Amino acid sequence: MAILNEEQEMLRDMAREWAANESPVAAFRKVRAEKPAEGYSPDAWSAMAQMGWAGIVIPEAHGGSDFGWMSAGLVVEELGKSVTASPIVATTIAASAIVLGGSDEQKAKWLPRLASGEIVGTLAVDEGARHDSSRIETRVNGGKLTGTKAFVHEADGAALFVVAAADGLYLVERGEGVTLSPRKLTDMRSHAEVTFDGAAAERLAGGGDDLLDRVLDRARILTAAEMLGMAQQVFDVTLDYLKQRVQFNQVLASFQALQHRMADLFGDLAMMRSAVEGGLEALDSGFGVARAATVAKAEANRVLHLMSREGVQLHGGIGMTDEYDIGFYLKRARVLEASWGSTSYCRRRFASLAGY
Amino acid sequence: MAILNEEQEMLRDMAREWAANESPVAAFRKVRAEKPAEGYSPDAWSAMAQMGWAGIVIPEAHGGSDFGWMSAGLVVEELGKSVTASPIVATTIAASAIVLGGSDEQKAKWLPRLASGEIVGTLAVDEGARHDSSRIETRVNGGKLTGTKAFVHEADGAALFVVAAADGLYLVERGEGVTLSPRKLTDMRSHAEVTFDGAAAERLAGGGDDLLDRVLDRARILTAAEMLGMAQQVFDVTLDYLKQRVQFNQVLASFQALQHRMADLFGDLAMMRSAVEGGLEALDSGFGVARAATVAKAEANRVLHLMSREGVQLHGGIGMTDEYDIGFYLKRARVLEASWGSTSYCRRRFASLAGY
Amino acid sequence: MATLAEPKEASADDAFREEVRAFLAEHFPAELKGSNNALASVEGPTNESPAEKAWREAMGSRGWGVPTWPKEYGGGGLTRKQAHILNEEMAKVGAYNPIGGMGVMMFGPTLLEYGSEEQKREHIPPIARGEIRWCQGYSEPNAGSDLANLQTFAEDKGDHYLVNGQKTWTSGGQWADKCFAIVRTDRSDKHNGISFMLIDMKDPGVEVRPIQMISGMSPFCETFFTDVKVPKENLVGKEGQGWTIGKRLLQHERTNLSGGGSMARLMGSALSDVAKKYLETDDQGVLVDAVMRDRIADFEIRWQAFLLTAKRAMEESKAQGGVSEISSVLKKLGTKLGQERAELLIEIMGLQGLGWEGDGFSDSELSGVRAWLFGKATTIYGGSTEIQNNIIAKRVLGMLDHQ
Amino acid sequence: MATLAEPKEASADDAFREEVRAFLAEHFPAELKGSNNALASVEGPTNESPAEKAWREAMGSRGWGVPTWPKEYGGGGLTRKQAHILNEEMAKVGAYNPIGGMGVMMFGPTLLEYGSEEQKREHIPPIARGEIRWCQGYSEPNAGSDLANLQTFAEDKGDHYLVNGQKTWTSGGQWADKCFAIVRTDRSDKHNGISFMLIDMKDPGVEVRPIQMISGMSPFCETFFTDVKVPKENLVGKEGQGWTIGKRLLQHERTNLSGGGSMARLMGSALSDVAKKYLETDDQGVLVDAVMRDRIADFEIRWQAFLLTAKRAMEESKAQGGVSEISSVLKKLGTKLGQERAELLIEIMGLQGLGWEGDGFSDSELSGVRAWLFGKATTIYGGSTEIQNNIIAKRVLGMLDHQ
Repeated sequence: MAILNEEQEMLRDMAREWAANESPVAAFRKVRAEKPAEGYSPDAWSAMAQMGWAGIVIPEAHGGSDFGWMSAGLVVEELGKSVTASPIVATTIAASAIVLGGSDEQKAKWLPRLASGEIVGTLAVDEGARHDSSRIETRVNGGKLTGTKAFVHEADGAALFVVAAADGLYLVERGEGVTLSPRKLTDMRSHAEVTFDGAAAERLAGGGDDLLDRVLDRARILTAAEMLGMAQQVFDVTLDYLKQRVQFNQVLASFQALQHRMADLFGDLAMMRSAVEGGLEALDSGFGVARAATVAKAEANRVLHLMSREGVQLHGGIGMTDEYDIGFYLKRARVLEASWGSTSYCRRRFASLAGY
Repeated sequence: MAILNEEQEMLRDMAREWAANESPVAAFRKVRAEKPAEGYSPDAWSAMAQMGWAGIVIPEAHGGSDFGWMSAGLVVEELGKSVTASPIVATTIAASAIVLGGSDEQKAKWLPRLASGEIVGTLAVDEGARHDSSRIETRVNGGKLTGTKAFVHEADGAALFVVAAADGLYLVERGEGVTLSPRKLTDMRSHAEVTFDGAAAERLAGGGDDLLDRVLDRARILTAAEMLGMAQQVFDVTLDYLKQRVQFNQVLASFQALQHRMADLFGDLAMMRSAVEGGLEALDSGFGVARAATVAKAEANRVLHLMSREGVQLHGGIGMTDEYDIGFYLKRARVLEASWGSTSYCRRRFASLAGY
Repeated sequence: MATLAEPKEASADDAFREEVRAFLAEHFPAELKGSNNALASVEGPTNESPAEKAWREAMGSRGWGVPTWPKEYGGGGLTRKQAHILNEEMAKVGAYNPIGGMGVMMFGPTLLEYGSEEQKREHIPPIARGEIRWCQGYSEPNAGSDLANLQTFAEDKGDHYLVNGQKTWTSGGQWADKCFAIVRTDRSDKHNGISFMLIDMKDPGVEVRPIQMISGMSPFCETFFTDVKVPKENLVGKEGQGWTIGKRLLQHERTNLSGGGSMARLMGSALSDVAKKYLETDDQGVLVDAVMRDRIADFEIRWQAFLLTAKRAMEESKAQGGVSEISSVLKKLGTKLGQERAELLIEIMGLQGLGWEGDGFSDSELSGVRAWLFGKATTIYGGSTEIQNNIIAKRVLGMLDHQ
Repeated sequence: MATLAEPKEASADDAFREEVRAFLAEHFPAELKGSNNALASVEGPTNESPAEKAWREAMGSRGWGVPTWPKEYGGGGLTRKQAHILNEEMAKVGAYNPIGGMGVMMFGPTLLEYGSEEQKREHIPPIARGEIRWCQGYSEPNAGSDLANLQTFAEDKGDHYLVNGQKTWTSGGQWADKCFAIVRTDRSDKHNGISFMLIDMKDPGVEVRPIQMISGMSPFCETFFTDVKVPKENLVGKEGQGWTIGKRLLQHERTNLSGGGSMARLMGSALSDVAKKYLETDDQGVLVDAVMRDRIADFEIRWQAFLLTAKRAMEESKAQGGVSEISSVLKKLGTKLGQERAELLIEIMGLQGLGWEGDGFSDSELSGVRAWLFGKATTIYGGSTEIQNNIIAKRVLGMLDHQ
């Protein structure tokens, strides 16, 4: 765990407590069963917004709490532990695009509504099933945006889309010319193919030529923070399970082969945590963000992949049942692994940044 | 172990017994210490030749024993177990090039001398430190061959070089225009950079356009057979060591974490054996050789790499000492891994053969 | 080579091949070409079409669904060579073996070895005809892989046993006609107090409750036995022999779970074919993503090595007689590779490979996802990989017990 | 952000930075730029050049070789911040720390914690000046990682102990002046019968025999003690406290073996730089072999994550005080990555990366090979990876003993 300041510690404790009491895995089961239109519980989301989490990276001047990225990561990590269904990652990334690239008017218009949780935003970049920001066909003519975005996270509840077109990022409001076609993935969360057919679009003109890359770095790091919470939880419940389950008259935790596997996972988890916290720190300091983002996402992918596989295996038969929670982590893990850069995508980007 | 016929069983038992009695690892230590010019003990080699091993794939009509490739593999595997220094692999491959591509005269001239062990042959293909048969600069003009071959196996004792030039394979006798510059590698065996400067060369005109590939397939499979012997031996001595060494008042073999690692290695070894024997069978049957060769070498590389690492680790401190044999396998393993196709080279070739 | 291959005895085999061809031409319904054997799967009920039924009956009447089982019990009585020819010819016309399931894979071979003459005459023929579906009553809650700890008790009541207890992970329990179970007949002896018996799933007192899995499917059940009467003639072997017979059956299970042929069938098309569909290729058909190409080749090479290992194990066990100890190795390797393949498939397809239901996904994409999740069970059931590792270390490698 | 960073206390640090610069300008010999600290290595004897000697003495007289050790014992007495500035400035001019070895890494910190005032005054200053070389007398033949089983015995003879026994894996024993050793003082108590004492390697009765390693080098010795007299004042802590002190020292060892800084230094240039030298690149400098590029990036990403972990552990242990239990994790990860790197390097260089000696290889190629082989020891010494896994599982994760 990074060394936190007092405010960050308070925030983390608050998030931990809230997630444990108000949004345990049972809450996700409820969402899965009741299928709210947004893909999450609106009540839970407004509670989060009231705690300032919707505007966690939005400046105070625009109604945000501006706790910074490390704080955002801490909250998202805690929510990841109980696979909470919420648009916090999507809307934070969308907000960051406006913070980085929006005009004063755009900021004034959108950030307060995002910060209050009144509306939800999301980022729409990829046009295929694998992340690749270099392949964008979406075009804008005369303020009208046309293109199709695949697997847009939290699309069902989103009122505002930050859309990557060939010449930059655009803001598109949900409404005319915007059609959603839901895509039910294994994580039972909101995803949709979104078709923009001459939808009114406003360019995010600031933030430089690499605005998209900078927003994607944020998406990678914050997604990695959610994955960190998931990996930590899988590790913790697996360890608890091994300590309690008896087989052949011994608790499983006493079998050396399992001890060594847990020791391996513990080492991997330590590396993942360092990589993710390193990414969050880079965002707050502004130094080395691109590189830190590839490290964070690559490590998150690698370790959560392994952790979710081992977690299921070490739970034995019950880990295969829907009654136990462990399967949710596996089924969400692969969706997040494939989002904003697979492991090999991150490695390519790392190599490019390092000049080889 | 493949199902062997009687002849093959006899041959394997004979090789096993001879290696154990006449060529244990102590014999390799002796070669290392005494540094004979050939890089191996000439007496040991002539004993092998007398048993028919030098001509194991050479037709009886040309003085060979013609036991076939499975038999060759069995012998080479047994020799690999005690890291016997001998030119058997090199000379068998060279002979196979002549069997496949030589004219009747070439066969009559060279095969009997190779079969009797009177002379040793070797294959010279690569011109860089990594195997790549598509990069050959060596040229022949008016029967004179010019080019430089890197890391030629068993060059010190070789009288005959089978040399890959841009337009095919050539036979070059050691002599004028042939210069050796020794390269001492970790395996303490004979390797040299061989420079051909207008050396007299005779083309192997038969065998088709893919003669080089076919010879390389044989090199891959027979090298994999040597590696199989090494991997089997590392596994066996490591298992013995774990059964005998006591720590914390328990034999190491009773620690579950080590049991599971050995079980993993046992599974890998089974796959390696199947792949290697599959390659040898393909050579004898003539079907699917190219594909079987990539599978054999890729698996041999993968498993021996792992096995030699784990073998050293599981031996603990004494595994690091020159007094124990285990280090020899590690130091030979990497040389063979890099020869005739690294793991990723074999995968590329497998994919190409499979059309993807 | 100096060694000559043995002269081929072609004539008899050729005649048999002709017989098979004629049979297939007459009996295999063209509409079933390329389809699968639902009964062999544990994942769903059987809803036989008339054509499927006809095909099952045709194969069943010849005994060719269990080609090497003895003819006297309804098997095919074929030699291995003939069985191989049968397979080859079936593959040529896209025919599947309609006779399968646990009766064929595990229970039948075990009963042929340990059953009484009466039991074989009663139970083997319906299996050979594919009329009866068997399930396995082994695991219990809180016992996991620790079979010696089982609690289900069969009380001796003279001419029958009275069975009480709970089993879990009963594959296809909700669709099965009968259950081969291990139960405790003596509480004083952990290993020798276990017996192997056959229970009718239609008996009063047998209740099944499907378990929902992470894949969304419910191929397994919890099975409750409450005062179930099991006639004494349903005891296989002797009382107390259940441990021996039960383990033998597990060897057959492992061999089947990992067996090259059936695994390959389960696997479906080659990874590289899928990759060529979902990923960019150059004009030579080579995958542009060299890293993915490398990983696919890595998998396919190891898969080849595994298939060769399964083949080698079969040859060796044929040469030595009986099921070999290497079944643990095959089970471990085959299930691991199967899981690796499923994970790789998802990576190849990206998010398109993670569809759960609804629009935007093909049937094969959706079933691939379920197979990926269901496949996580393969390294648990039939003796987990950890248990196989213990078996390999202790029984095959002779490493001492860790206690 | 709403949270303001703390205002920087710049002035004092700036002044210190100036002091360091002036010192380096005056004392660091230009000819040593970019060279290494031979004494910190266990791999060979020290043959100091006059410039090296002068540099060691200059640093030693300031105590800057052990910058955070107390000034009263010859340390630098610097704050961590100042030590960091010192490192930065040294890095800028290519200067190395000439004071190193086991005295600095392991023995010094342990003696500062457990030693008597007299012992600290006697032993710490020569370490701080880099005048004395220490070796470690822990392992014994047939004890391996099982330190509780040690046999070397120190018999109480009133004012001294009489030590008899054999140690092995004594790093640099043939070059060391002194040895910190754990020896048995009570045969009746496995753990509490062990004491920590200091032995002069020049004493009669001490004999060393170098062990030849697979790397061809002999950095370790077997050390034989025959009736060696050790004065009682050389006992550190109390009799029977050797197990506690000895384990503490091992934590320092682990921290050092894995410590980001020293590991990075050991590692030399980035893998990708080596790859660009040995492999084909396109006109953008991108490696053409995409698979190798992927594997190098994989390594370097994990290496970054490891360095961040080492940094985090340091910050956490600073915040919590003392060496953290995570030292086991760092030791395990750092040594594993180091070995992976060495293996990858060989793959990058192909056969050129496997030269043993003689023509055709550069010095750095040859030393890379030796480092690869020597590096195999890193997962064995200082508590093998298997031992670290036991420690992590039991002490950090609270998993019960496997017996």
